[in-house]
Amino acid sequence: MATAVRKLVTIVTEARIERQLLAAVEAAGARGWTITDVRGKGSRGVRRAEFDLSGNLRLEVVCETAVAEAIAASVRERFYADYAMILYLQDVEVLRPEKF
Amino acid sequence: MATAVRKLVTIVTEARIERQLLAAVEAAGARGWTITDVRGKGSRGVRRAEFDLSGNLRLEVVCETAVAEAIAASVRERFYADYAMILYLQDVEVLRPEKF
Amino acid sequence: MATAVRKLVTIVTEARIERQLLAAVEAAGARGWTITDVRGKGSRGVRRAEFDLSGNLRLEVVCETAVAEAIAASVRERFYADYAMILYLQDVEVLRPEKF
Amino acid sequence: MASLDPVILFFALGLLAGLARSDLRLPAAIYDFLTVVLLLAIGLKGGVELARQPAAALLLPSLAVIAMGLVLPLLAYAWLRLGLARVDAAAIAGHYGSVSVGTFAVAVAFVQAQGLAFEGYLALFVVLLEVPAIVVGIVLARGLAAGTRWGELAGEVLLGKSIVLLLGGLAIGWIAGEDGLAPMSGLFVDLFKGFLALFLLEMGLITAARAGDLRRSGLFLMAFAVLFPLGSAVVGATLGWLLGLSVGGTMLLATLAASASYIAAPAAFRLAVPQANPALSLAASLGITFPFNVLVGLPLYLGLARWLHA
Amino acid sequence: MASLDPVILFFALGLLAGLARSDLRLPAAIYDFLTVVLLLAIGLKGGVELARQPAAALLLPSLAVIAMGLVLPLLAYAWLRLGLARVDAAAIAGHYGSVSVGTFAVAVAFVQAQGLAFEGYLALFVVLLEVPAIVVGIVLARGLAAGTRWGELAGEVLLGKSIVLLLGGLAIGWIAGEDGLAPMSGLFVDLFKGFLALFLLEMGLITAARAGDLRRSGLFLMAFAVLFPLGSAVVGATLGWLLGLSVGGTMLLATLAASASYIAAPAAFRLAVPQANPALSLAASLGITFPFNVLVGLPLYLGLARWLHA
Amino acid sequence: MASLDPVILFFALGLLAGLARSDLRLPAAIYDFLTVVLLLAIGLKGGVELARQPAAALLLPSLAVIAMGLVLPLLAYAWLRLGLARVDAAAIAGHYGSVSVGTFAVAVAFVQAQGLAFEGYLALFVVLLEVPAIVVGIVLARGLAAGTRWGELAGEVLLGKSIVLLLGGLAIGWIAGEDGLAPMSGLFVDLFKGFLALFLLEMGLITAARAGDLRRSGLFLMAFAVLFPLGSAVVGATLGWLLGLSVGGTMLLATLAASASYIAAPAAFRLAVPQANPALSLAASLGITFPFNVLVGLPLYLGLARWLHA
Ligand SMILES: Nc1ncnc2c1ncn2[C@@H]1O[C@H](COP(=O)(O)O)[C@@H](O)[C@H]1O
Ligand SMILES: Nc1ncnc2c1ncn2[C@@H]1O[C@H](COP(=O)(O)O)[C@@H](O)[C@H]1O
Ligand SMILES: Nc1ncnc2c1ncn2[C@@H]1O[C@H](COP(=O)(O)O)[C@@H](O)[C@H]1O
Ligand code: NA
Ligand code: NA
Ligand code: NA
Repeated sequence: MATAVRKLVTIVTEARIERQLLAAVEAAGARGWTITDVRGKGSRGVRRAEFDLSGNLRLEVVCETAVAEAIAASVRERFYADYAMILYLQDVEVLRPEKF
Repeated sequence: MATAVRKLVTIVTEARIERQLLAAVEAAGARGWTITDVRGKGSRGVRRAEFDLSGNLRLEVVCETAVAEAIAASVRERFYADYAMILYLQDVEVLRPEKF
Repeated sequence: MATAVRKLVTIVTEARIERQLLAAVEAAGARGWTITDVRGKGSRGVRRAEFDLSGNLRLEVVCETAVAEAIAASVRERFYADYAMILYLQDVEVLRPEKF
Repeated sequence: MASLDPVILFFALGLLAGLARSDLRLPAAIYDFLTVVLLLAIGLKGGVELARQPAAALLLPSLAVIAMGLVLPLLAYAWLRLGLARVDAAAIAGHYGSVSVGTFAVAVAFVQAQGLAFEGYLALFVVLLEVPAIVVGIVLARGLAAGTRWGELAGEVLLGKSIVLLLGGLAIGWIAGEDGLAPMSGLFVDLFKGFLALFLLEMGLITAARAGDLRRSGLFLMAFAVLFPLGSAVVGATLGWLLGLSVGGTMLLATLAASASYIAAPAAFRLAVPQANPALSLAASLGITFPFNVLVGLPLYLGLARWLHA
Repeated sequence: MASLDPVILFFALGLLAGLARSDLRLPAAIYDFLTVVLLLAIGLKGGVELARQPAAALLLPSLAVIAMGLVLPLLAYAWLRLGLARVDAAAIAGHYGSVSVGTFAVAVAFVQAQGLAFEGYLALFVVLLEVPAIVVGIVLARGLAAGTRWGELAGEVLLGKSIVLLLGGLAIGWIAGEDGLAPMSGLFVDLFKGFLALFLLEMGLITAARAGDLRRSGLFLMAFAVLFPLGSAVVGATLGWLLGLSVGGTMLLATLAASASYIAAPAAFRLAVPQANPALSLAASLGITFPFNVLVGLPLYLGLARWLHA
Repeated sequence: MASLDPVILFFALGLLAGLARSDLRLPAAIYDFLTVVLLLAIGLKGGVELARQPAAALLLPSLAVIAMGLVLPLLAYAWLRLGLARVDAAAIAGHYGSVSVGTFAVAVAFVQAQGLAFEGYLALFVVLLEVPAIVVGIVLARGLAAGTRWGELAGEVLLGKSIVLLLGGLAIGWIAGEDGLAPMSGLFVDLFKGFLALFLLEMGLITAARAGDLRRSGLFLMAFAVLFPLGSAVVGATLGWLLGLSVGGTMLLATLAASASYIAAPAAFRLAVPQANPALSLAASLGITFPFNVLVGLPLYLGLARWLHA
């Protein structure tokens, strides 16, 4: 099985900024993304989806390292200061590297 | 803490083929799986769960490398051409290797 | 991009024990967590969220290795014997190591 | 020409809100809930009427309706092959031969608002029309060659949500009768129109969300999605008239013929003919034909039924 | 013997659809919604009646009912120990001593459909019966030894959804009275039967999904799940008759005794006695006893109540 | 003084259950469903009334109401700056100048339970009051300097769920009229009060879940969250009286003035003024002002309206 290595960028943040976040991520070069509705707790307190957009989302992007760094940089600049957010990176093996 | 290394296979694809996908994955030797309802965007456009099964699912399987390769091969053959789908692999450390 | 390495602990278990699990995880030193509602199958059979709390949850914690080991130990002792549960660990790169 | 039912305004609201990119959404769970109640309500009502009918009298009409369900997709396929590849033409033909229960529900409300009666067993025709065209479409796409897992497919299609709820509702209505169902009328009768309004609101939002697919679908398919239903409506209305249906019943059969499936057919073709592009068939049936029927078609089809009965 | 209520047909539909592996589902959110409304409706109705009662008159019946809730699980335990390990016998005994509000709701609809009145404070008995058997089951499993966190457990059980909504409904009904609740009757009265129908549809689907567990549970448990409720019903009916309840009230108390918990008890035992196999108790209470009571038991228990009052 | 509406008891139940850490929850999908129905119901009713009104007669009152929506946040800001940083003061001021549709719904039920009529176009005022204060708050926080993407923001605020559904309901009610909506009254009229009860149950649970934030918000903000609404109510009632509204209408305008937004404003400020701490404004508007208005304020505001008209 011939695989290639790509980066998986995971961001957990406020559900409310979905549109803005997706715009930033696509601008940074992501060609696809996956979103999950989640809830959580961090330095900005507990965020459960009791009503409307009071919960969190998890955004995942598989991409090349350069794009991952662009996403991290863009997100850090626009959102880190003011929004509940964590971001982490992992290596993943993919089968169709041309997709990412 | 004695840990062993296993593969984590992640597949994001159309919610509609859940049954078929699970059958393929179990046939390939998976002894367990976890499914999350998600939404996303890729080469086949945006897939949100606006109604019925128009959304995506994320399937995760922790297993031995051989099983992971069998899953990848089976899924590639049956679904890659016609369905919206990504698949990637990671190493994970597990505590009870006999479970997977 | 200066990154640091942390552990990502992932636990998939019965939705019913959310409170007890979070208490254990926070007691072990976790400063944040993220929960997703999921369904799955393993040695204790199929667990779908047909009603009430019959489904599973996935708990994710990013933390230092020592905390990860404390979580794994505490969870193993309190829950492994009696509850449907898997736990695995991965390395992740984070940008703000002081958060975790 | 009869004026539009106010319930349509909810569709317009959803469409406008969606096109303006409002953050208005109905959760998927609520969409499912509305669908379940509407399908059961239609089935229950049909079942009560059915019990009043001598079953034998339904045999001929049923066969005729099934025949229509086999012929319409063939006509659609012949048309679509002029501009599309085989699998796509076949899949879309299957959608248009089959029916949309949502459209039927709006038509029922429309007919009732006009004060017209209709034959309750029309609900049975919905079930009878849902499947045959899908089978025709699959055969057109794959031939009768081996390889189609008809067993698995039959399960997926015949046991799909809409057929189970319609048939189940018919059976329960038939067994329980009007009196037996009376204590449940608070849900299945009094809320019908309100739930239909919310359903249409959501349909408007969904249609708007798919406006992009639509542009990509091309003029050929757009024309088909408007013109073919008009033709089917004539076929359906004529059949209804020949079968001796009332004006209301004729209009409803015309609507069924004109409507295109966007639930059962997409599910079936995604499994049986995965090579077909699902965006094309959904753009046509959901993005064009559903709104066209609901906003423009219904009064036309009623006019047609009235003209045939004049 | 009284015929079955049509609402049962929805349970049968769900069961059949599930066994045939249909893709019909009610979203979990809708199941929760239906449950909340049904529990509140039962509580509100009970509260209105309760206010008409001199509170003192309820003391003796309440104590008697609690006593039944303590005795039934002991009997069940004695029986179950013949074939099961201690923890499993204790957990299942706890389920069968406690009650199922879903079964109670169907029984209420059934009694009303027969045109029978019943004492409104039966809703209070539901609450009184829910907890004691769970405590007995936990003690049977773990002994009175240290280590049980009774405080934490009390929180989980007493503050479980069903008790909070029933008690809350009782209190609100008691304070607001019939007139105060009249503007809300569109939801809590007119929709009761329709929501019950949807709830039973889902229960049928859930029961079907657990058919596998059932086979694994073995003949011993299957027999218990059918025969023990019949015995409990006799106990409940006799107690109701001794307490001077009406025919309807006697029948409902018999049903409560015969019903087995599948919400409060599973939650409690999963935390307090995690070694017990939850698949066993759910297979019995949800997979056998619930359908048995609803499909077969209700007319029997009514016959029993009538016979006692004859 | 008028007694409390029983619907409030559901809020109390939710609050108690939440504070006791019960596991009672309404799924988010159900909360959304209730909200959609309540917003549409309010809009539809308003639209029907609006159609009976000469449009010109509404111009002056509308302008006056908008003026109030511009002035109230300025007053709030002046007060809040005594104890808070600029961005937080501005954001909270925006919340308190804007309105809470949930509070309005309870007030409508309250007024109707008193047998009082009110001007249907109050629903229009809800829309008119929702936006201006948010704009004022943003300008107070950021100045008129460049950098605010007003276009994007206008989209987010004007196309927010509550405005779209209220305005859409108004339009549909206006077009369809009472007769056109009659078949949907099963949902939008008969269920209104029951859905409001469930909505309040959930609001009680949400309020309880935020009790923690509340403690952290400090005495200064707590006092503001109780006292400012009392002042606003006087402003609103006086304006209503000057505009010649009925007692019911005056009371409703007082309530609107007194209410604080917890849906539209949080969404807008999170995007436009992300530096502001959202926990502060929500703790005040949702944790204090909403329960205060609903439990204590409504009878006061009615008394005020009666006194002005005496
Ligand atoms: N250590 C952590 N592990 C996992 N998830 C976290 C962690 N810290 C924060 N989160 C998630 O990220 C969200 C925002 O974090 P914060 O900005 O720290 O409030 C939280 O609501 C959690 O869902
Ligand atoms: N680069 C990516 N990163 C994360 N998820 C992706 C990516 N590409 C595709 N996906 C997910 O996989 C689904 C199918 O992808 P596709 O076949 O490319 O349309 C999408 O709907 C997304 O949920
Ligand atoms: N091999 C596996 N891969 C992914 N998820 C699993 C696996 N085994 C178990 N799970 C998840 O963990 C839950 C509990 O597992 P178990 O204790 O084996 O029943 C299951 O319901 C699944 O959601
Ligand atoms: Na058709
Ligand atoms: Na019992
Ligand atoms: Na205000």
